[in-house]
Amino acid sequence: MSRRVVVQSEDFDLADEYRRLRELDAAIGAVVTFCGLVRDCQQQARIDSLTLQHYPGMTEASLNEVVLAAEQRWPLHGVSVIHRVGALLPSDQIVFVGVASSHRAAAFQAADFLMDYLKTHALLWKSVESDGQRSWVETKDSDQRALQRWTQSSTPP
Amino acid sequence: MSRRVVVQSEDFDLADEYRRLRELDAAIGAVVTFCGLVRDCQQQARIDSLTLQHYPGMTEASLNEVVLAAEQRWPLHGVSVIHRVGALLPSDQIVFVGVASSHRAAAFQAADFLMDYLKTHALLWKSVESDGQRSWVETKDSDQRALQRWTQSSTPP
Amino acid sequence: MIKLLFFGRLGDSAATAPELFEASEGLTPSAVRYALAIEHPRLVEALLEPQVLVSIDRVIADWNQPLTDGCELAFLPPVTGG
Amino acid sequence: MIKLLFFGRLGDSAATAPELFEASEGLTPSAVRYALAIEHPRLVEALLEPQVLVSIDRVIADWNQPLTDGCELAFLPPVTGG
Repeated sequence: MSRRVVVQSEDFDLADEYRRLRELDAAIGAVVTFCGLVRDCQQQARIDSLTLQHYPGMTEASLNEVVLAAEQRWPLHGVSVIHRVGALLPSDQIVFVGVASSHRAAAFQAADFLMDYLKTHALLWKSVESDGQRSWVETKDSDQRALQRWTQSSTPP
Repeated sequence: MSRRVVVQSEDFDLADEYRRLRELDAAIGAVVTFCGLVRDCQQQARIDSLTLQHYPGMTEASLNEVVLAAEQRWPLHGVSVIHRVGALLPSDQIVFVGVASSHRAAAFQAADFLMDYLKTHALLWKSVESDGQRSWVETKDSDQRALQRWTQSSTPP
Repeated sequence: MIKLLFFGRLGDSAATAPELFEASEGLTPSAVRYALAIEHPRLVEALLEPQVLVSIDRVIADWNQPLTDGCELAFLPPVTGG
Repeated sequence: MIKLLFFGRLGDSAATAPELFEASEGLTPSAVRYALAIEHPRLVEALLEPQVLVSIDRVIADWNQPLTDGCELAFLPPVTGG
Protein backbone atom coordinates (compact mmCIF):
# COMPACT_ATOMS: atom_id res chain seq x y z
CA MET A 1 0.00 0.00 0.00
CA SER A 2 1.45 3.33 -1.07
CA ARG A 3 0.25 6.46 0.70
CA ARG A 4 0.75 10.09 -0.28
CA VAL A 5 -0.71 12.91 1.83
CA VAL A 6 0.14 16.50 1.04
CA VAL A 7 -1.03 19.92 2.24
CA GLN A 8 0.20 22.67 -0.04
CA SER A 9 -0.69 26.10 -1.40
CA GLU A 10 0.52 25.20 -4.93
CA ASP A 11 -1.80 23.71 -7.51
CA PHE A 12 -1.63 19.97 -8.31
CA ASP A 13 -1.61 18.10 -11.62
CA LEU A 14 -4.15 15.29 -11.98
CA ALA A 15 -2.09 13.66 -14.76
CA ASP A 16 0.99 13.34 -12.50
CA GLU A 17 -1.05 11.97 -9.62
CA TYR A 18 -2.84 9.46 -11.84
CA ARG A 19 0.39 8.26 -13.44
CA ARG A 20 1.90 7.67 -10.02
CA LEU A 21 -1.09 5.62 -8.86
CA ARG A 22 -1.49 3.49 -11.97
CA GLU A 23 2.18 2.55 -12.09
CA LEU A 24 2.28 1.24 -8.50
CA ASP A 25 1.33 -2.34 -9.30
CA ALA A 26 0.45 -4.45 -12.35
CA ALA A 27 -2.48 -5.90 -10.38
CA ILE A 28 -4.27 -2.52 -10.37
CA GLY A 29 -7.49 -2.69 -12.38
CA ALA A 30 -9.21 0.51 -11.24
CA VAL A 31 -8.13 4.07 -10.47
CA VAL A 32 -10.77 6.48 -9.16
CA THR A 33 -9.93 10.16 -8.81
CA PHE A 34 -11.88 13.01 -7.27
CA CYS A 35 -11.03 16.66 -7.90
CA GLY A 36 -12.83 19.35 -5.93
CA LEU A 37 -13.11 22.76 -7.59
CA VAL A 38 -14.07 26.17 -6.21
CA ARG A 39 -17.62 26.88 -7.45
CA ASP A 40 -18.38 30.42 -8.58
CA CYS A 41 -21.50 30.49 -6.44
CA GLN A 42 -22.46 29.13 -3.01
CA GLN A 43 -25.86 29.49 -1.35
CA GLN A 44 -26.93 31.85 -4.17
CA ALA A 45 -24.00 34.19 -3.46
CA ARG A 46 -21.33 34.93 -6.05
CA ILE A 47 -17.89 34.04 -4.72
CA ASP A 48 -14.80 36.21 -5.14
CA SER A 49 -12.41 33.85 -3.40
CA LEU A 50 -12.02 31.13 -0.78
CA THR A 51 -9.35 30.93 1.89
CA LEU A 52 -8.38 27.68 3.57
CA GLN A 53 -6.54 27.92 6.86
CA HIS A 54 -4.58 24.97 8.20
CA TYR A 55 -2.52 24.07 11.27
CA PRO A 56 0.85 22.79 10.01
CA GLY A 57 1.54 19.28 11.24
CA MET A 58 -1.90 18.71 12.68
CA THR A 59 -3.72 19.07 9.37
CA GLU A 60 -1.43 16.48 7.74
CA ALA A 61 -1.93 14.17 10.73
CA SER A 62 -5.72 14.49 10.45
CA LEU A 63 -5.56 13.60 6.73
CA ASN A 64 -3.31 10.62 7.46
CA GLU A 65 -5.85 9.29 9.94
CA VAL A 66 -8.60 9.47 7.35
CA VAL A 67 -6.45 7.61 4.80
CA LEU A 68 -5.55 4.98 7.39
CA ALA A 69 -9.24 4.35 8.06
CA ALA A 70 -9.84 3.77 4.33
CA GLU A 71 -6.84 1.43 4.05
CA GLN A 72 -8.17 -0.69 6.89
CA ARG A 73 -11.57 -0.95 5.26
CA TRP A 74 -10.73 -1.80 1.62
CA PRO A 75 -7.91 -3.68 -0.16
CA LEU A 76 -6.06 -0.81 -1.85
CA HIS A 77 -2.76 -0.51 -3.73
CA GLY A 78 -2.42 3.24 -3.38
CA VAL A 79 -4.09 6.34 -1.96
CA SER A 80 -3.17 9.97 -2.61
CA VAL A 81 -4.70 12.99 -0.94
CA ILE A 82 -3.69 16.55 -1.72
CA HIS A 83 -5.40 19.47 -0.03
CA ARG A 84 -4.61 23.02 -1.03
CA VAL A 85 -4.56 25.84 1.52
CA GLY A 86 -4.42 29.61 1.25
CA ALA A 87 -6.38 31.82 -1.15
CA LEU A 88 -8.21 30.16 -4.06
CA LEU A 89 -10.31 31.58 -6.88
CA PRO A 90 -13.43 30.18 -8.60
CA SER A 91 -12.61 27.13 -10.79
CA ASP A 92 -9.35 26.53 -8.89
CA GLN A 93 -8.64 23.00 -7.74
CA ILE A 94 -9.03 22.60 -3.95
CA VAL A 95 -8.66 18.92 -3.22
CA PHE A 96 -7.52 15.72 -4.91
CA VAL A 97 -8.30 12.18 -3.81
CA GLY A 98 -7.01 9.24 -5.85
CA VAL A 99 -7.40 5.54 -5.12
CA ALA A 100 -5.91 2.56 -6.95
CA SER A 101 -7.26 -0.94 -6.35
CA SER A 102 -7.56 -4.27 -8.12
CA HIS A 103 -11.34 -3.87 -8.33
CA ARG A 104 -13.64 -1.00 -9.08
CA ALA A 105 -15.99 -1.36 -6.11
CA ALA A 106 -13.18 -0.88 -3.57
CA ALA A 107 -11.75 2.09 -5.51
CA PHE A 108 -15.11 3.87 -5.76
CA GLN A 109 -16.11 3.24 -2.17
CA ALA A 110 -12.74 4.25 -0.72
CA ALA A 111 -12.64 7.52 -2.72
CA ASP A 112 -16.20 8.38 -1.70
CA PHE A 113 -15.42 7.53 1.94
CA LEU A 114 -12.22 9.59 1.89
CA MET A 115 -14.06 12.69 0.66
CA ASP A 116 -16.82 12.32 3.28
CA TYR A 117 -14.31 11.93 6.10
CA LEU A 118 -12.02 14.62 4.80
CA LYS A 119 -14.93 17.12 4.75
CA THR A 120 -15.69 16.48 8.40
CA HIS A 121 -12.35 15.39 9.93
CA ALA A 122 -9.57 17.29 8.14
CA LEU A 123 -8.31 20.19 10.26
CA LEU A 124 -9.06 22.97 7.79
CA TRP A 125 -11.11 26.12 8.12
CA LYS A 126 -12.68 27.71 5.08
CA SER A 127 -13.72 31.32 4.70
CA VAL A 128 -15.46 32.85 1.70
CA GLU A 129 -15.03 36.36 0.32
CA SER A 130 -18.18 37.53 -1.41
CA ASP A 131 -19.15 41.15 -2.22
CA GLY A 132 -16.13 42.35 -0.29
CA GLN A 133 -17.30 40.54 2.87
CA ARG A 134 -15.46 37.64 4.46
CA SER A 135 -17.41 34.92 6.28
CA TRP A 136 -16.52 31.55 7.75
CA VAL A 137 -18.17 28.55 6.17
CA GLU A 138 -20.44 26.59 8.53
CA THR A 139 -20.33 22.80 8.76
CA LYS A 140 -23.07 21.45 6.51
CA ASP A 141 -25.72 19.06 7.81
CA SER A 142 -25.46 17.20 4.49
CA ASP A 143 -21.79 16.48 5.20
CA GLN A 144 -22.68 15.10 8.62
CA ARG A 145 -25.44 12.95 7.10
CA ALA A 146 -23.07 11.68 4.39
CA LEU A 147 -20.85 10.27 7.13
CA GLN A 148 -23.60 8.13 8.55
CA ARG A 149 -23.57 5.97 5.43
CA TRP A 150 -20.22 4.54 6.56
CA THR A 151 -21.14 3.77 10.15
CA GLN A 152 -24.47 2.03 9.64
CA SER A 153 -24.41 -1.72 10.12
CA SER A 154 -25.43 -2.54 6.54
CA THR A 155 -22.81 -3.36 3.93
CA PRO A 156 -21.08 -0.35 2.37
CA PRO A 157 -23.04 1.21 -0.52
CA MET B 1 -25.32 18.79 -20.02
CA SER B 2 -22.39 17.87 -22.22
CA ARG B 3 -22.06 14.27 -23.34
CA ARG B 4 -19.09 12.55 -24.95
CA VAL B 5 -19.22 8.86 -25.88
CA VAL B 6 -16.39 7.30 -27.86
CA VAL B 7 -15.42 3.76 -28.89
CA GLN B 8 -11.85 3.66 -30.20
CA SER B 9 -8.81 1.41 -30.47
CA GLU B 10 -6.42 4.31 -29.63
CA ASP B 11 -5.40 5.09 -26.07
CA PHE B 12 -6.97 8.05 -24.22
CA ASP B 13 -5.41 10.78 -22.09
CA LEU B 14 -6.96 11.34 -18.66
CA ALA B 15 -5.55 14.88 -18.48
CA ASP B 16 -7.32 15.91 -21.72
CA GLU B 17 -10.60 14.36 -20.63
CA TYR B 18 -10.44 15.98 -17.19
CA ARG B 19 -9.62 19.41 -18.62
CA ARG B 20 -12.61 19.18 -20.94
CA LEU B 21 -14.97 18.29 -18.08
CA ARG B 22 -13.76 20.86 -15.57
CA GLU B 23 -13.97 23.72 -18.05
CA LEU B 24 -17.60 23.06 -19.00
CA ASP B 25 -19.14 25.27 -16.32
CA ALA B 26 -18.00 27.52 -13.46
CA ALA B 27 -20.67 25.89 -11.26
CA ILE B 28 -18.80 22.56 -11.31
CA GLY B 29 -17.53 21.65 -7.85
CA ALA B 30 -16.68 17.97 -8.35
CA VAL B 31 -15.12 15.87 -11.10
CA VAL B 32 -14.92 12.10 -10.57
CA THR B 33 -12.97 9.96 -13.01
CA PHE B 34 -12.67 6.21 -13.33
CA CYS B 35 -9.94 4.54 -15.37
CA GLY B 36 -10.06 0.79 -15.91
CA LEU B 37 -6.73 -0.94 -16.53
CA VAL B 38 -5.89 -4.44 -17.82
CA ARG B 39 -4.75 -6.45 -14.80
CA ASP B 40 -1.81 -8.79 -15.29
CA CYS B 41 -3.71 -11.64 -13.69
CA GLN B 42 -7.32 -12.82 -13.70
CA GLN B 43 -8.68 -15.82 -11.79
CA GLN B 44 -5.11 -16.76 -10.85
CA ALA B 45 -4.05 -16.93 -14.52
CA ARG B 46 -1.36 -14.69 -15.96
CA ILE B 47 -2.72 -12.63 -18.84
CA ASP B 48 -0.85 -12.08 -22.11
CA SER B 49 -3.46 -9.85 -23.68
CA LEU B 50 -7.15 -8.96 -23.85
CA THR B 51 -9.21 -8.42 -26.97
CA LEU B 52 -12.42 -6.41 -26.99
CA GLN B 53 -14.78 -6.93 -29.89
CA HIS B 54 -17.46 -4.35 -30.70
CA TYR B 55 -20.29 -3.90 -33.19
CA PRO B 56 -19.79 -0.49 -34.81
CA GLY B 57 -22.81 1.75 -34.31
CA MET B 58 -24.57 -0.56 -31.87
CA THR B 59 -21.82 -0.41 -29.25
CA GLU B 60 -21.89 3.41 -29.28
CA ALA B 61 -25.70 3.35 -29.07
CA SER B 62 -25.56 1.01 -26.04
CA LEU B 63 -23.09 3.36 -24.28
CA ASN B 64 -25.28 6.38 -25.06
CA GLU B 65 -28.25 4.67 -23.44
CA VAL B 66 -26.25 4.06 -20.27
CA VAL B 67 -25.16 7.73 -20.15
CA LEU B 68 -28.73 8.89 -20.75
CA ALA B 69 -29.92 6.83 -17.77
CA ALA B 70 -27.30 8.51 -15.54
CA GLU B 71 -28.24 11.99 -16.79
CA GLN B 72 -31.88 11.38 -15.93
CA ARG B 73 -30.98 10.26 -12.45
CA TRP B 74 -28.51 12.95 -11.27
CA PRO B 75 -27.97 16.66 -11.98
CA LEU B 76 -24.76 16.57 -14.05
CA HIS B 77 -22.83 19.15 -16.07
CA GLY B 78 -20.87 16.66 -18.14
CA VAL B 79 -20.30 12.97 -18.74
CA SER B 80 -17.57 11.35 -20.83
CA VAL B 81 -17.24 7.66 -21.61
CA ILE B 82 -14.43 6.21 -23.69
CA HIS B 83 -14.19 2.48 -24.29
CA ARG B 84 -11.24 1.01 -26.09
CA VAL B 85 -11.59 -1.99 -28.40
CA GLY B 86 -9.12 -4.33 -30.08
CA ALA B 87 -6.05 -5.91 -28.53
CA LEU B 88 -4.82 -4.60 -25.15
CA LEU B 89 -1.87 -5.53 -22.96
CA PRO B 90 -1.54 -5.69 -19.15
CA SER B 91 -1.53 -2.18 -17.58
CA ASP B 92 -3.18 -0.70 -20.69
CA GLN B 93 -6.14 1.60 -20.15
CA ILE B 94 -9.45 -0.04 -21.20
CA VAL B 95 -12.19 2.34 -20.15
CA PHE B 96 -12.64 5.92 -18.97
CA VAL B 97 -15.67 7.36 -17.22
CA GLY B 98 -15.69 11.00 -16.14
CA VAL B 99 -18.48 12.94 -14.46
CA ALA B 100 -18.67 16.65 -13.62
CA SER B 101 -21.32 17.94 -11.23
CA SER B 102 -21.89 20.80 -8.80
CA HIS B 103 -21.78 18.40 -5.87
CA ARG B 104 -19.65 15.41 -5.00
CA ALA B 105 -22.42 12.95 -4.14
CA ALA B 106 -23.96 13.17 -7.63
CA ALA B 107 -20.55 12.88 -9.30
CA PHE B 108 -19.53 9.79 -7.30
CA GLN B 109 -22.87 8.03 -7.66
CA ALA B 110 -23.19 8.70 -11.37
CA ALA B 111 -19.63 7.46 -12.11
CA ASP B 112 -20.21 4.31 -10.04
CA PHE B 113 -23.59 3.72 -11.76
CA LEU B 114 -22.07 4.27 -15.21
CA MET B 115 -19.40 1.63 -14.61
CA ASP B 116 -21.92 -0.91 -13.28
CA TYR B 117 -24.23 -0.41 -16.26
CA LEU B 118 -21.43 -0.31 -18.77
CA LYS B 119 -20.11 -3.68 -17.53
CA THR B 120 -23.48 -5.31 -18.10
CA HIS B 121 -25.11 -3.28 -20.91
CA ALA B 122 -22.34 -2.14 -23.27
CA LEU B 123 -22.25 -4.30 -26.41
CA LEU B 124 -18.67 -5.51 -26.04
CA TRP B 125 -17.21 -9.00 -25.92
CA LYS B 126 -13.95 -9.65 -24.15
CA SER B 127 -11.56 -12.52 -24.75
CA VAL B 128 -8.38 -13.26 -22.85
CA GLU B 129 -5.15 -14.72 -24.18
CA SER B 130 -3.33 -16.63 -21.47
CA ASP B 131 -0.58 -19.26 -21.97
CA GLY B 132 -1.21 -19.13 -25.70
CA GLN B 133 -4.90 -20.03 -25.22
CA ARG B 134 -7.75 -17.69 -26.05
CA SER B 135 -10.96 -17.83 -24.02
CA TRP B 136 -14.08 -15.69 -23.85
CA VAL B 137 -14.72 -13.94 -20.57
CA GLU B 138 -17.95 -15.02 -18.82
CA THR B 139 -20.37 -12.51 -17.34
CA LYS B 140 -19.57 -12.20 -13.63
CA ASP B 141 -22.21 -12.74 -10.97
CA SER B 142 -20.63 -9.86 -9.02
CA ASP B 143 -21.36 -7.52 -11.94
CA GLN B 144 -24.99 -8.62 -11.99
CA ARG B 145 -25.24 -8.13 -8.22
CA ALA B 146 -23.66 -4.67 -8.45
CA LEU B 147 -26.52 -3.62 -10.72
CA GLN B 148 -29.14 -4.45 -8.13
CA ARG B 149 -27.92 -1.57 -5.95
CA TRP B 150 -29.41 0.86 -8.45
CA THR B 151 -32.81 -0.76 -8.83
CA GLN B 152 -33.71 -1.34 -5.20
CA SER B 153 -36.33 1.00 -3.79
CA SER B 154 -34.02 2.56 -1.20
CA THR B 155 -32.23 5.84 -1.89
CA PRO B 156 -29.08 5.53 -4.00
CA PRO B 157 -26.02 4.51 -1.95
CA MET C 1 -30.01 -12.49 -49.09
CA ILE C 2 -29.63 -11.76 -45.39
CA LYS C 3 -26.20 -10.86 -44.02
CA LEU C 4 -25.28 -12.83 -40.89
CA LEU C 5 -22.98 -11.64 -38.08
CA PHE C 6 -21.88 -13.57 -35.00
CA PHE C 7 -20.24 -11.86 -32.00
CA GLY C 8 -18.17 -12.98 -29.03
CA ARG C 9 -18.07 -16.71 -28.40
CA LEU C 10 -20.59 -17.20 -31.25
CA GLY C 11 -18.02 -15.82 -33.68
CA ASP C 12 -15.62 -18.61 -32.75
CA SER C 13 -18.13 -21.42 -33.10
CA ALA C 14 -19.55 -19.76 -36.23
CA ALA C 15 -16.23 -20.00 -38.04
CA THR C 16 -17.81 -22.46 -40.47
CA ALA C 17 -21.27 -20.86 -40.48
CA PRO C 18 -22.45 -19.03 -43.60
CA GLU C 19 -22.11 -15.26 -43.96
CA LEU C 20 -25.33 -15.10 -45.94
CA PHE C 21 -28.76 -16.71 -45.57
CA GLU C 22 -31.40 -16.99 -48.29
CA ALA C 23 -34.28 -14.57 -47.69
CA SER C 24 -37.81 -15.95 -47.88
CA GLU C 25 -41.37 -14.81 -47.19
CA GLY C 26 -42.12 -14.68 -43.44
CA LEU C 27 -38.56 -15.56 -42.37
CA THR C 28 -37.77 -14.61 -38.72
CA PRO C 29 -34.53 -14.49 -36.66
CA SER C 30 -35.89 -17.44 -34.72
CA ALA C 31 -36.23 -19.54 -37.90
CA VAL C 32 -32.70 -18.58 -39.00
CA ARG C 33 -31.35 -19.51 -35.57
CA TYR C 34 -32.89 -23.00 -35.65
CA ALA C 35 -31.81 -23.61 -39.24
CA LEU C 36 -28.22 -22.67 -38.31
CA ALA C 37 -28.28 -24.79 -35.16
CA ILE C 38 -29.38 -27.84 -37.17
CA GLU C 39 -26.78 -27.38 -39.92
CA HIS C 40 -23.87 -26.38 -37.65
CA PRO C 41 -23.68 -28.62 -34.59
CA ARG C 42 -20.81 -26.56 -33.11
CA LEU C 43 -23.17 -23.56 -32.92
CA VAL C 44 -26.10 -25.29 -31.23
CA GLU C 45 -25.26 -24.75 -27.59
CA ALA C 46 -24.01 -21.15 -27.78
CA LEU C 47 -26.72 -20.09 -30.24
CA LEU C 48 -29.66 -21.50 -28.30
CA GLU C 49 -28.60 -19.97 -24.95
CA PRO C 50 -31.57 -17.98 -23.61
CA GLN C 51 -29.39 -14.86 -23.01
CA VAL C 52 -28.51 -14.52 -26.71
CA LEU C 53 -29.98 -11.36 -28.25
CA VAL C 54 -30.59 -10.62 -31.89
CA SER C 55 -30.40 -7.37 -33.85
CA ILE C 56 -31.71 -6.44 -37.28
CA ASP C 57 -29.87 -3.63 -39.06
CA ARG C 58 -28.10 -2.73 -35.81
CA VAL C 59 -31.24 -2.39 -33.68
CA ILE C 60 -32.12 -4.98 -31.00
CA ALA C 61 -35.02 -7.00 -32.41
CA ASP C 62 -37.60 -9.56 -31.43
CA TRP C 63 -36.96 -13.18 -32.43
CA ASN C 64 -40.24 -13.19 -34.35
CA GLN C 65 -39.78 -9.91 -36.19
CA PRO C 66 -40.00 -10.54 -39.99
CA LEU C 67 -36.73 -10.21 -41.90
CA THR C 68 -36.47 -8.27 -45.15
CA ASP C 69 -34.17 -9.11 -48.05
CA GLY C 70 -30.79 -7.36 -47.70
CA CYS C 71 -30.98 -6.84 -43.93
CA GLU C 72 -28.14 -7.46 -41.48
CA LEU C 73 -28.93 -10.04 -38.80
CA ALA C 74 -26.56 -10.25 -35.81
CA PHE C 75 -26.42 -12.79 -32.99
CA LEU C 76 -25.24 -11.21 -29.72
CA PRO C 77 -24.17 -13.42 -26.80
CA PRO C 78 -24.01 -11.99 -23.22
CA VAL C 79 -21.74 -8.92 -23.12
CA THR C 80 -18.56 -8.69 -21.05
CA GLY C 81 -17.17 -5.17 -21.46
CA GLY C 82 -15.62 -2.65 -19.08
CA MET D 1 4.35 31.03 29.28
CA ILE D 2 1.87 29.13 27.16
CA LYS D 3 1.58 29.97 23.46
CA LEU D 4 -2.05 30.45 22.33
CA LEU D 5 -3.39 29.79 18.83
CA PHE D 6 -6.93 30.38 17.55
CA PHE D 7 -8.18 28.92 14.28
CA GLY D 8 -11.08 29.61 11.91
CA ARG D 9 -13.79 31.89 13.24
CA LEU D 10 -11.98 31.96 16.61
CA GLY D 11 -9.03 33.65 14.92
CA ASP D 12 -11.24 36.55 13.88
CA SER D 13 -12.81 37.07 17.30
CA ALA D 14 -9.43 36.49 18.94
CA ALA D 15 -7.85 39.42 17.12
CA THR D 16 -7.53 41.18 20.46
CA ALA D 17 -6.82 38.04 22.52
CA PRO D 18 -3.33 37.48 23.90
CA GLU D 19 -0.78 35.31 22.12
CA LEU D 20 0.65 34.16 25.43
CA PHE D 21 -0.87 33.03 28.71
CA GLU D 22 0.94 32.83 32.05
CA ALA D 23 1.66 29.21 33.03
CA SER D 24 0.75 28.11 36.54
CA GLU D 25 0.59 24.91 38.60
CA GLY D 26 -2.38 22.72 37.61
CA LEU D 27 -3.49 24.97 34.74
CA THR D 28 -5.77 23.21 32.20
CA PRO D 29 -7.11 24.17 28.74
CA SER D 30 -10.52 24.47 30.34
CA ALA D 31 -9.27 27.05 32.84
CA VAL D 32 -7.55 29.03 30.07
CA ARG D 33 -10.73 28.96 28.01
CA TYR D 34 -12.86 30.38 30.81
CA ALA D 35 -10.27 33.03 31.68
CA LEU D 36 -10.17 34.13 28.01
CA ALA D 37 -13.96 34.13 27.73
CA ILE D 38 -14.26 36.40 30.76
CA GLU D 39 -11.60 38.87 29.63
CA HIS D 40 -12.58 38.94 25.92
CA PRO D 41 -16.34 39.21 25.52
CA ARG D 42 -16.05 38.90 21.72
CA LEU D 43 -14.61 35.41 22.19
CA VAL D 44 -17.24 34.08 24.59
CA GLU D 45 -19.76 32.59 22.22
CA ALA D 46 -17.37 31.02 19.72
CA LEU D 47 -14.98 29.77 22.40
CA LEU D 48 -17.62 28.10 24.58
CA GLU D 49 -19.29 26.22 21.69
CA PRO D 50 -19.40 22.52 22.63
CA GLN D 51 -17.87 21.48 19.27
CA VAL D 52 -14.63 23.41 19.91
CA LEU D 53 -11.63 21.09 20.31
CA VAL D 54 -8.32 21.83 21.94
CA SER D 55 -4.81 20.62 21.14
CA ILE D 56 -1.62 20.71 23.15
CA ASP D 57 1.61 20.73 21.16
CA ARG D 58 -0.32 19.74 18.02
CA VAL D 59 -2.06 16.72 19.52
CA ILE D 60 -5.80 16.74 20.30
CA ALA D 61 -6.10 16.98 24.09
CA ASP D 62 -8.61 16.72 26.88
CA TRP D 63 -9.92 19.97 28.38
CA ASN D 64 -8.63 18.83 31.77
CA GLN D 65 -5.17 17.73 30.70
CA PRO D 66 -2.52 19.69 32.67
CA LEU D 67 -0.55 22.30 30.71
CA THR D 68 3.21 22.56 30.94
CA ASP D 69 5.22 25.78 30.69
CA GLY D 70 6.24 26.48 27.08
CA CYS D 71 3.54 24.36 25.46
CA GLU D 72 1.41 25.38 22.46
CA LEU D 73 -2.33 25.47 23.17
CA ALA D 74 -4.66 25.73 20.16
CA PHE D 75 -8.42 26.25 20.02
CA LEU D 76 -10.00 24.48 17.04
CA PRO D 77 -13.57 25.32 16.00
CA PRO D 78 -15.57 22.89 13.79
CA VAL D 79 -13.67 22.14 10.58
CA THR D 80 -14.96 22.97 7.10
CA GLY D 81 -12.42 21.64 4.60
CA GLY D 82 -12.71 19.78 1.34
